[in-house]
Amino acid sequence: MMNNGSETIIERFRSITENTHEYAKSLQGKGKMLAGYMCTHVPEEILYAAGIIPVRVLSSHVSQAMTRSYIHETYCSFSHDCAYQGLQHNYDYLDLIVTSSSCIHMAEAFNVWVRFAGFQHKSYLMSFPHIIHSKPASGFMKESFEEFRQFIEKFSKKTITDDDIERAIKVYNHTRRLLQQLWEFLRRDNSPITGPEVATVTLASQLMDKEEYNQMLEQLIQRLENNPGKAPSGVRLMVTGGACDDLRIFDLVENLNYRASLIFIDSCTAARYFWFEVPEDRSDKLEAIAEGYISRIPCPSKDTVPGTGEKKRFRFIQQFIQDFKPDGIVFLCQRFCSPQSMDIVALKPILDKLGIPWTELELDTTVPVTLFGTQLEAFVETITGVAP
Amino acid sequence: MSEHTLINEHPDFAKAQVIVAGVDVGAVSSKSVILLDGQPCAVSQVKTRMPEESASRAINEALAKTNFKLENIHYIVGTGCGRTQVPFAHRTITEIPCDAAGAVHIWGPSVRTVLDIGGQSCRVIHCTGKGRATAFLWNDKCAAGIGRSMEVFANLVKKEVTEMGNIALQSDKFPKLSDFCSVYAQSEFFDLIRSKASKEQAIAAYHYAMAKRIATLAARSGVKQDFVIIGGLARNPGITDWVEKILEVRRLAPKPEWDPALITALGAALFADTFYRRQQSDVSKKPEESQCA
Amino acid sequence: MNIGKILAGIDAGHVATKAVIMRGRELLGYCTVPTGFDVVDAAQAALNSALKNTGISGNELGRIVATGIFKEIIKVPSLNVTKTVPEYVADATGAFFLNKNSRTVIDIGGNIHKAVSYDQDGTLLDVIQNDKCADGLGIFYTNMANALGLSEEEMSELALKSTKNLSIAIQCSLSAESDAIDLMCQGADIADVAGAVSRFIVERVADMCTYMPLTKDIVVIGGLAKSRAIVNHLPDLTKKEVSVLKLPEYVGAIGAAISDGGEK
Amino acid sequence: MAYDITTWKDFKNYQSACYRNYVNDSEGLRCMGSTWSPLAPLKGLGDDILMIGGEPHAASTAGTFPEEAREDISASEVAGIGFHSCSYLKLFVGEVVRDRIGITDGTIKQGYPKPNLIWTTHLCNLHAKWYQEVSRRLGGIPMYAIDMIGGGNAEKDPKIVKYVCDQMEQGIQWLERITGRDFSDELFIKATRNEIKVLVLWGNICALNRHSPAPLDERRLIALFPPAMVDRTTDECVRLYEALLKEVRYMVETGQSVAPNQRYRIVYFGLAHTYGHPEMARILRDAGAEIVASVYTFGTAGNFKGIVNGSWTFDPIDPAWVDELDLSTRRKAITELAKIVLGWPTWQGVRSYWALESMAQAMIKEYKADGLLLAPSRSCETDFRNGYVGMQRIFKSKIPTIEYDSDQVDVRKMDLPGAQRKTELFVHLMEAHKKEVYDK
Repeated sequence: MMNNGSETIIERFRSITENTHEYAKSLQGKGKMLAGYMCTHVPEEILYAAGIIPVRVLSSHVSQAMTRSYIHETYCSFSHDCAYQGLQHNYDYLDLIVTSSSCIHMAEAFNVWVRFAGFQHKSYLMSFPHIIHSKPASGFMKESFEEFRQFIEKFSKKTITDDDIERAIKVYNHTRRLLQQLWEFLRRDNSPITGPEVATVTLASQLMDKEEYNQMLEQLIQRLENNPGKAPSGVRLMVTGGACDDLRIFDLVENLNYRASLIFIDSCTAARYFWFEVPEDRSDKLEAIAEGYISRIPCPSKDTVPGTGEKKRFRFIQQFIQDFKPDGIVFLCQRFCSPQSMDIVALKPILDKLGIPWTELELDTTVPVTLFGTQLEAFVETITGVAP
Repeated sequence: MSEHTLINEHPDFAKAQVIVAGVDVGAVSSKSVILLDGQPCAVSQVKTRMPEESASRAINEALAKTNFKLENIHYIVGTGCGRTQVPFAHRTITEIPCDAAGAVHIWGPSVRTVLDIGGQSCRVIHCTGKGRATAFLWNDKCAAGIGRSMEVFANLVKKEVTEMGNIALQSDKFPKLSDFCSVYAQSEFFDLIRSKASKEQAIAAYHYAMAKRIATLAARSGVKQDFVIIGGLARNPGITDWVEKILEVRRLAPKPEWDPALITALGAALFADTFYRRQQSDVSKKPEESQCA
Repeated sequence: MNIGKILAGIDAGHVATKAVIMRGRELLGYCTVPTGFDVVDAAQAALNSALKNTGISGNELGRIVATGIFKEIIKVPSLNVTKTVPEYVADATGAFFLNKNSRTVIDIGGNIHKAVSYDQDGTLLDVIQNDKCADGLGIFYTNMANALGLSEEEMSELALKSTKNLSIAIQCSLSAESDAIDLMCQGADIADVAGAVSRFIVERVADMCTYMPLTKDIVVIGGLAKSRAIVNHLPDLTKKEVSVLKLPEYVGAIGAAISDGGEK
Repeated sequence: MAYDITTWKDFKNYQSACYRNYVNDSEGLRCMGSTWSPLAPLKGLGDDILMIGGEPHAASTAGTFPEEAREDISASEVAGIGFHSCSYLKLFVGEVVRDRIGITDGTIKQGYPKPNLIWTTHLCNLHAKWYQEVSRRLGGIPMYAIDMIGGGNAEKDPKIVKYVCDQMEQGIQWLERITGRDFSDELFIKATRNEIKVLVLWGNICALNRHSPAPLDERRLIALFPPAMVDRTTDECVRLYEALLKEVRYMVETGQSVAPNQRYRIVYFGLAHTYGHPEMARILRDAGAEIVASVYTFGTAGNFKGIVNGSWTFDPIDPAWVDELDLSTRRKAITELAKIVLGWPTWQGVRSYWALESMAQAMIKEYKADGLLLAPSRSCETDFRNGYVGMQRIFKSKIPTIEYDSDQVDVRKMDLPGAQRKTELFVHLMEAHKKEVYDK
């Protein structure tokens, strides 16, 4: 097999996503403070500027009923799973848990940590607008970030200068640019790296110290550029939907009976996490951060342009379709995530107009390998049009 | 079941050019159909236990009705949720294309929508006149297992599934149960007993609820005519009648000689037939043709 | 209480109807029949066969007390049910009667499950019942046994042999069923599937129990208490010792029978 | 002897008239959107504003036509709306899909009256998306959603108040643009004062339920708060509630109640699940148990003092305060309106469990409750679902507490058998609790 070490780097990333706690604790060993965050709307730059490493709280994929008496049945498995980890004290090593008022399901997971898992005195809930595309929203964000900054200064007992923030912004932007470079490979018909691998590397970015991460990712990209590339992508599938940190599902897409490739994932655990930049060298750093976070692919629960009611996210999706040329779209929707399913309703006619077939997978804690496998294979079969 | 009526009594497999079989390992029952030069020659249907063992039981039961053996079959296609567990299959195809192929083969090129109500899953398939599936809708998690839940329900009321289906037709005035989830419907059914509803009403109510859930799925994906219903539950008049009423669409009349539960297996057999012939012509042309769809 | 008096208790449950005949504290006869649709017939049948083994004739019966979800329906002249008690009262009374040290009873029935706690006099303290998504655990258990082609007993024994901790979705018995089927289709070992099925049930029951302090001693009753797999798993999650009462499915009926005549 | 509210017919008529006008009026500006929005800005556009709200309309439709509601919900599911989405939304969208509308006077009109604009709010994950969908289906109705950020003590947080004010200010400019009308500050300010007045009055009416016997029960509260939900900006609406306050005061003075038999006083946390609640209420009434305080009927159209030094109180606000409010300029009016709207208890609970708990504690204490009834609404995205599971855990040891599954308007998700079992148990527990208390 011809790989010039790219496989080994990817393996390293994968092992970090599989051993998140060990990795995080190793950072602590190096004297770093750790802040867990439950929603990607938390401005990590501010934490990073204070020398705190933000690590995303991800699910453990353990099927359990314990949280049913803490969070309502009809909450997404992701929030149940994250709450479970709090109750199991898997994250007790965190110095701080932060979330922004966003998805109510995740907010409830946060509440469980605070109310029942002993995080009362090391938690911060940042109020974040639920409609982001308005002038007042950016002003509000700025104020809310300022409060956050002051809290972090008190918490970390160090002042956060504008230079600190600028440095953090640059580090994070670098990560974002590198990730975009990486994802660009998937536009090719014979990408040197597979979609699931890209998903793994992207997920790792939400768990790692960005400086270390950037170095590793740079190496990876270099090596990939000299890679000849793998087999033609076959049927190109794009995934759009909610948070999904279960890499088994993405692997599934490429282990079908047919040649199929995962070429894009629009979700807050993938593209939505990094597909933007924070303006650099602005005088007002917090305003810059606000501007950056507003320019993201919006989360369906925040996506209403005042005046028109337009969903900005759809523009991004159509752009990605143009750029990455999928043969089919897979809606990977967290069960019980209403905003996602509302978007799907409106998205289907758009895709039908573009003549792109779609199918739906309903996400839960467990991955029904046969069922998903069957639905995906059937999807590929309808796309390729097998018939006797 | 009328599964023997279609069988050519003296299959002369020695003369047959192409002997193929489709094996459909479903969640509740496993079926197989053997074709001799495209003609059905034996079928079988057995209860699914563990998939691999059930697949063997299914094909053996069908072979028992013939005068030939497994090794005489040229090509076997496995389908159904247990398709990966069919050790003797040359290839697998998912239920969706098989449903379409089978339905069109039996009801003809006018079929555009196939509703397959199985033991575990419920799916709607759109297809072309050539039997090619163009789109499908799989049941959401809350609508899973309707077929099996009917069996459970039959046990609760101590009735045969089909008998129950007929009872369900005897009442059209009944309280509505939750048509959202069969667990809910079940609990509410007990409440009907508690409120002393008649047996006919209660059974009709449960059937209506399940039919409504199925019909919602079908309507969601859009029903184009001609419309057919296949799968185990297609045998239950209590379900099919209500589905038709709710959708306000008549289905093509069921074929007495074909058990609707066998259509998917038939589709698989048709695929087997095609693949084998293609393979033969490929071999005569260039060898080593990949089996990729 | 009057030692000579012959008491009968009928527990008309969702799935099974249980009847017991008692003289004072002594259990003379008992019988279970599937409830089905004709609840009264079932109750009558259960009572008759319970009597049969005792040699007591119906008219020797003192009073008949009914409990269970259909308790009101079986209040018909032919059965002359003289009194009804709520299920949770019957459970508490029965469990306390059979084990004076018990303070909590967990009842895992065909369609619903509940936990009841009471004090040293058997006085009811707290009750918690399952929510709608967790309905039908017992029915599901039977259903899965059929699906795997096993008796409930066999499935339980197999589950104990399970070596892999396979997980199935926990939302409800429906999603659990689809996942169990999915595991089978992946070629999983039948013992591990059985293990996953019983663990699912224990997960749901244990979760419900976390709503109230489980005071010792904890006894388990109801049809599913007969499954060793379930009873063995339960302590793992409740972090408490539990014991199963003899004839667990009859405890409700016994509680009903003795809840007549003065004392609670 | 149960007391009959004399003014209740007027309330019904007011509500029906509002809907009738929206449905039938030939000219006039049709405005759709959550009635959980500040409504006065719409009134700045003129005196021909016809409004149709989301939740109250969906709720009353379900109440008036249970079968229609079922059909509407299933219609929107067929149209692709998620099976787990808000059932208010499904019913509302269902009417649009079926192109028919049913209103509280019992009439059903074919042809859904298209709104000229959508003026609404966003708070839960779904609220604005609901109207996005309606807008899409009706061919792109211009819509403006105000982010009601929410969170515990919102109306006292200058950052949040400013945020909402700025949005309203922009919204008003948008309204002018979209309608081509001039915005009259005079009309707006008048409407604002009415809106605030009604909300304060309703708070006062609810607060009278602290007396024993409580003059009103949940059923009457549900019947009496629609006008405040549908259109609280008119002089007539103010008059209605002033009259009602007078009448309920009289009931208290003469010790009368619409449900005099109140052995147990219950605090209720849950939506008015139109289908299940009457069934439960019957069980409770037979046992002499009445809901005397409910966060939904109190907090959706009523304002109270809210958080006072750290903990919640349902003390009413003096109506006289409203008359003295300085609303001389647009910004001042907007600010007061923003504060009052942000102050709604039902919103404070969203995304802030501590406020929800604090509310429950206050209600239990101030309304001398014997039991706490929690009915999380299966398809609701707000605190009407999420907070309650944890609350049962917290309150169970303090006071008889049960929790049963319900749903806003989706019959199929209501756990009727379970709820009945649990309600019977609830009564049993409250009785046992009373005994305990007497023993001590």
